[in-house]
Amino acid sequence: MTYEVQVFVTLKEAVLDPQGSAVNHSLNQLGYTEVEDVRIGKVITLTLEGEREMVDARVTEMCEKLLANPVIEDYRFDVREVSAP
Amino acid sequence: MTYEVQVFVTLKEAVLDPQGSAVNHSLNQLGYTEVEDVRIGKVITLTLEGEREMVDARVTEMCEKLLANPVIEDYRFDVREVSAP
Amino acid sequence: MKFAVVVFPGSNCDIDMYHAVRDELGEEAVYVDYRETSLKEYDAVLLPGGFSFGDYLRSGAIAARLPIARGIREAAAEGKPVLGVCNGFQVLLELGLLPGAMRRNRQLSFICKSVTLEVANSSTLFTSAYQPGEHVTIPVAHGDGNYFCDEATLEELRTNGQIAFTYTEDVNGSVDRIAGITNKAGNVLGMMPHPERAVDELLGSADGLKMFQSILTHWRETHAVKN
Amino acid sequence: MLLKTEPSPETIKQDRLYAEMGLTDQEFQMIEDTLGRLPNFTETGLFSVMWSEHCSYKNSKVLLKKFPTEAQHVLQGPGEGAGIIDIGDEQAVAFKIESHNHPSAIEPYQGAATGVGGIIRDVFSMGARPVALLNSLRFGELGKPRVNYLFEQVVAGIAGYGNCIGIPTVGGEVQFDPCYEGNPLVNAMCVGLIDHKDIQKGQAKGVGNPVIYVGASTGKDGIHGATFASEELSETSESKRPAVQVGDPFMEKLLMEACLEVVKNDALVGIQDMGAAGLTSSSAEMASKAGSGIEMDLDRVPQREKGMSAYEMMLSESQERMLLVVEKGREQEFLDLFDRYGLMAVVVGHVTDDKRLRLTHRGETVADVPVDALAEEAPVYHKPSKVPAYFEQFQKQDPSVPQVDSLEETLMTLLAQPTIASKEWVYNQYDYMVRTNTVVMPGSDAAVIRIRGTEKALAMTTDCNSRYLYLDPEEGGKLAVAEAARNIVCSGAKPLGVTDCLNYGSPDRPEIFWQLEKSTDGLSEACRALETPVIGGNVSLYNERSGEAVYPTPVIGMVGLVENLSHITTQQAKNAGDLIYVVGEADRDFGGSELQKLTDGTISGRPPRIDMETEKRRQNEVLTAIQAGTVASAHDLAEGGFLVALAETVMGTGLGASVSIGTDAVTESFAETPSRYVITVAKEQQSRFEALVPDARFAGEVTAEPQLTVTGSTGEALIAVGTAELERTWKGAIPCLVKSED
Ligand SMILES: Nc1ncnc2c1ncn2[C@@H]1O[C@H](COP(=O)(O)OP(=O)(O)O)[C@@H](O)[C@H]1O
Ligand SMILES: [Mg+2]
Repeated sequence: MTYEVQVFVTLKEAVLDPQGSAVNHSLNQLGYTEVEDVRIGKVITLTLEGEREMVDARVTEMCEKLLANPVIEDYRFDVREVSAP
Repeated sequence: MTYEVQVFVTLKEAVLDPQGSAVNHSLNQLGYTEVEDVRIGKVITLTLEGEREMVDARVTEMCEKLLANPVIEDYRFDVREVSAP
Repeated sequence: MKFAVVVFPGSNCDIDMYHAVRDELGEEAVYVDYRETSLKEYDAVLLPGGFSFGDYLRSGAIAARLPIARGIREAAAEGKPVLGVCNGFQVLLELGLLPGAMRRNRQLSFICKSVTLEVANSSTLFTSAYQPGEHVTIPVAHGDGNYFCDEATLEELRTNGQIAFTYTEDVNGSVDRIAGITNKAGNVLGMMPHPERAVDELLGSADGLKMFQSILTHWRETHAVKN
Repeated sequence: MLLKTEPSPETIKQDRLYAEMGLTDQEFQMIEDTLGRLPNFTETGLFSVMWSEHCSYKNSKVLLKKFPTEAQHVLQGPGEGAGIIDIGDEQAVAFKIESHNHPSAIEPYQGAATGVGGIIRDVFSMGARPVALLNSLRFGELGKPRVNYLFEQVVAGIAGYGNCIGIPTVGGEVQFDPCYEGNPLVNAMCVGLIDHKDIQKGQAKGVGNPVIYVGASTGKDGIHGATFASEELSETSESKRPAVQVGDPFMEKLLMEACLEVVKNDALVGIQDMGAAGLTSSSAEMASKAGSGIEMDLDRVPQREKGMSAYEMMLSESQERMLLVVEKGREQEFLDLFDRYGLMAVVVGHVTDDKRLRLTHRGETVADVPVDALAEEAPVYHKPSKVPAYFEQFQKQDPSVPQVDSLEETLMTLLAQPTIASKEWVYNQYDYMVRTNTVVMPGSDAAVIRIRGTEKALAMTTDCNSRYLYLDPEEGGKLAVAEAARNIVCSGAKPLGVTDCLNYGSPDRPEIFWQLEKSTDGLSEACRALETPVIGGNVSLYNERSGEAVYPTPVIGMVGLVENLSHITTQQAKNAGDLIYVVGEADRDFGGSELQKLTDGTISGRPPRIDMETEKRRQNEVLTAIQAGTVASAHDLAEGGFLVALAETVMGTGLGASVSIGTDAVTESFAETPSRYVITVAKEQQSRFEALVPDARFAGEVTAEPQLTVTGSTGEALIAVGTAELERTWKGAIPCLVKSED
């Protein structure tokens, strides 16, 4: 089975996000004064082959080992079946 | 009302994603050979004040003007109500 | 003394490290490919600057997951000097050999210029040739040099004297203006500024040479007994 | 299967589909005649890109012929990836400049980044190791959000690519003028070093030799980029979006290192990068130059997307790809080498003797055309030319000296003009030190890169004051070359040669073609006079937006040789007590000057006149004086005139200057008369220096007190302002306009 996994990697709450602040500022400047906070993270879309019951464990491992840096980042992911191979 | 909007900005299909390729390769090397494709995009989380009926139009504008470059990127977003101010 | 200069795909200051050691320090330097797994035959390990794997995903992240990581960890555990500069520092952070993480520069843009550093701890094996508190001119060239760690870690760094260099002014937003830190044992140093670019007055400064000289002095002292 | 969805040859003709690809009726007829049949869709595509202005220079070829391209030290003139000049000891320097204007207007970050990537490939495809990058940028007036955005993103893109690949970006120029608002200019230059024995050519020789494709896979990006670059920008350009690709500097770093290793292999026959028109131009040109043909099986081309058509593969401008021809039987060595670098390398075809480009795809022949027709036999046009009315008016205008109330205020305002102000905000984003050879960093007249292991160094610069060219393209062309050479000389080097990037409006307009004609006359004359042959370059036409053309902007990239490291000189004053000299007299030259722009809000009249003989003589004298060790600092006078140059001489040094000027204070202070320098000299060198540079006139002294003091002919104080304040104004201008904190 083929799955599409969306991994969301975001900076931990306590970590200042310079990029987010800059975008927030720009949006305000452009007249979008209703924007109060901006945080920027990554969305990593994985296409993979596998058994449904394995996917969660494998992707968790990938996140821990490579995709996120636990010192400053949190992650979560959604799995979606796309089709038979 | 306060809303949290998650904007997903991803490279268009036809556009090369060097980051994704590098991560794909690295995951394969680390033994995650089931991974067939990786694409990396941004997720921008906006916290904003507003009327529900206005939010979509305003955020679309923000995407077009600043958050995405329509020449190489696609965007979509989800709106979630978080609380009264 | 024999230095390993680890070359990752995308390293680009490897040649600068190599020449600093060979031409200015006058010691042996050898390029070591990232596919090697052991660094046993070297007396010190240098992780150069550049953009390993394009710095895609996170600076230094992919490089830190290669076979050579084992060799680097072993060298660190054996107490050999391990110096990571710029991207090398980022790799050390990703390896967990040093605490903390890097964020984008406060300005969000790449910064290349000469900066003034204060030698915050001159008793490490990397800094013994400097005077305590000495101000030195060394260039920076990075986009992700905004050092971050939490309060508890910062306290620990301070208590253990792990902060080796600080910027005399805010360069990139780093916590406490930290420019370089060591591990607790003091044999692993990561720093964003490039000492290997400051080894010749012709190029503007020779203040970085003392770092390489410190390493050599330490090695001579520790090996004089054994030999 | 997919081919069926492509229009038939008959439909292409009947519905004039070729016109959408940029071919004229006449050109289509030429193709039909050449082939003796109607071209199919893929073939029409091949001709349309190869016959675009960008690839064929069909509108500019007649003009480029005027350039002096030969000299004893020229090892490779125009025609290959980059020109090459001998620097002695079996070493040579390779360099080239290229434009990426249109992609940068639409996606500034990636447009600029891929421009840098492309020019780097041009240099390493010659076998040269790239050692430095420069750039030349033009934008509208800073302060408008769109202009700021373009400026910031272009700079970030140049930085992003160059820094990552690890080639120092050591110099360049940025000018701001309303004429570039809709169509910014982004030119990138690369300089490489090469040993004579490693010089490569892009040739496909030897029947049966395999053709190897190396690097990134082919995607649908950038299809028809070359055609796009040969059209005017319009509102619909943004939606066309064909020419924008994402660069991968990491991939290019690997590709560069691998190719520099490959050139050491004696079985390499030819190598060329896939730039504009991708696989089409690289294969057709390599075959045409060698008098052979190439046959390729497109099924073997690495593809990023499924189901790509032959047309798409041939016209894709995906980045970071190279084409190689190697000796038959030795291909495995090459495939192994690239594999070691983690790069894709595939044999996609072989060399033939029938001078045809033959392509097969899914078992069918999808194109079969003569390579010479694609490459060398592209049509050549001599467009009509007409003197513009504005020019005739300007020529009649009497020279006048702008009204200045306060010299000091005017100086401060000039220093804050973005075109004059410090470009630190720009170059501090570039890693200008990587590889530790940069001896003179950005911020002086020319950058200097030492050649490791020798006592020699290379000086390099990009220059062009397009305002002068607009007022008078011929005179302006001469001025551009002369300024570049002066910058080289000031750094202690002898000018070696030129690469040029001709950025103009639409040649279909006679007034624009006239600009092209006249300015290439001027450029040629100056290059001849200064003995700096043109060894390569690039033409970028159709730089217009809504009918508004940019000023004629032929950017000059120049490289010079520093014979000994001890000759290296910068523009910064060195010691208090040193004497200040001005070389050359000021005349009432205000046409196109910064001061005129400031006071009138626009430019008019005649630009400064330049006498090439004087120019050459003074360059020789100044260089001789530098080489004799009599000069402490040297700086050429350019935009803003004497006082701006003097301020630049003391800024950043902690020193000051005290000078006196004559009766025509405004002219002496701000006129932009060419062929002039500000030079500081240690007292003990005074007599030697004066003997070597007879046109030098004593003007004052470098002072320990950090202040710029100017006194008039009767001793009255005209200016007294602290160096720190000058510096604040000069350095603060651009950050303030882009609202950046650092
Ligand atoms: N786009 C740029 N990239 C790198 N360096 C630049 C750029 N623009 C200007 N500089 C540097 O700033 C200095 C001043 O530039 P400029 O005023 O054009 O000098 P000049 O008038 O002597 O040619 C030079 O050292 C130049 O290389
Ligand atoms: Mg100059």
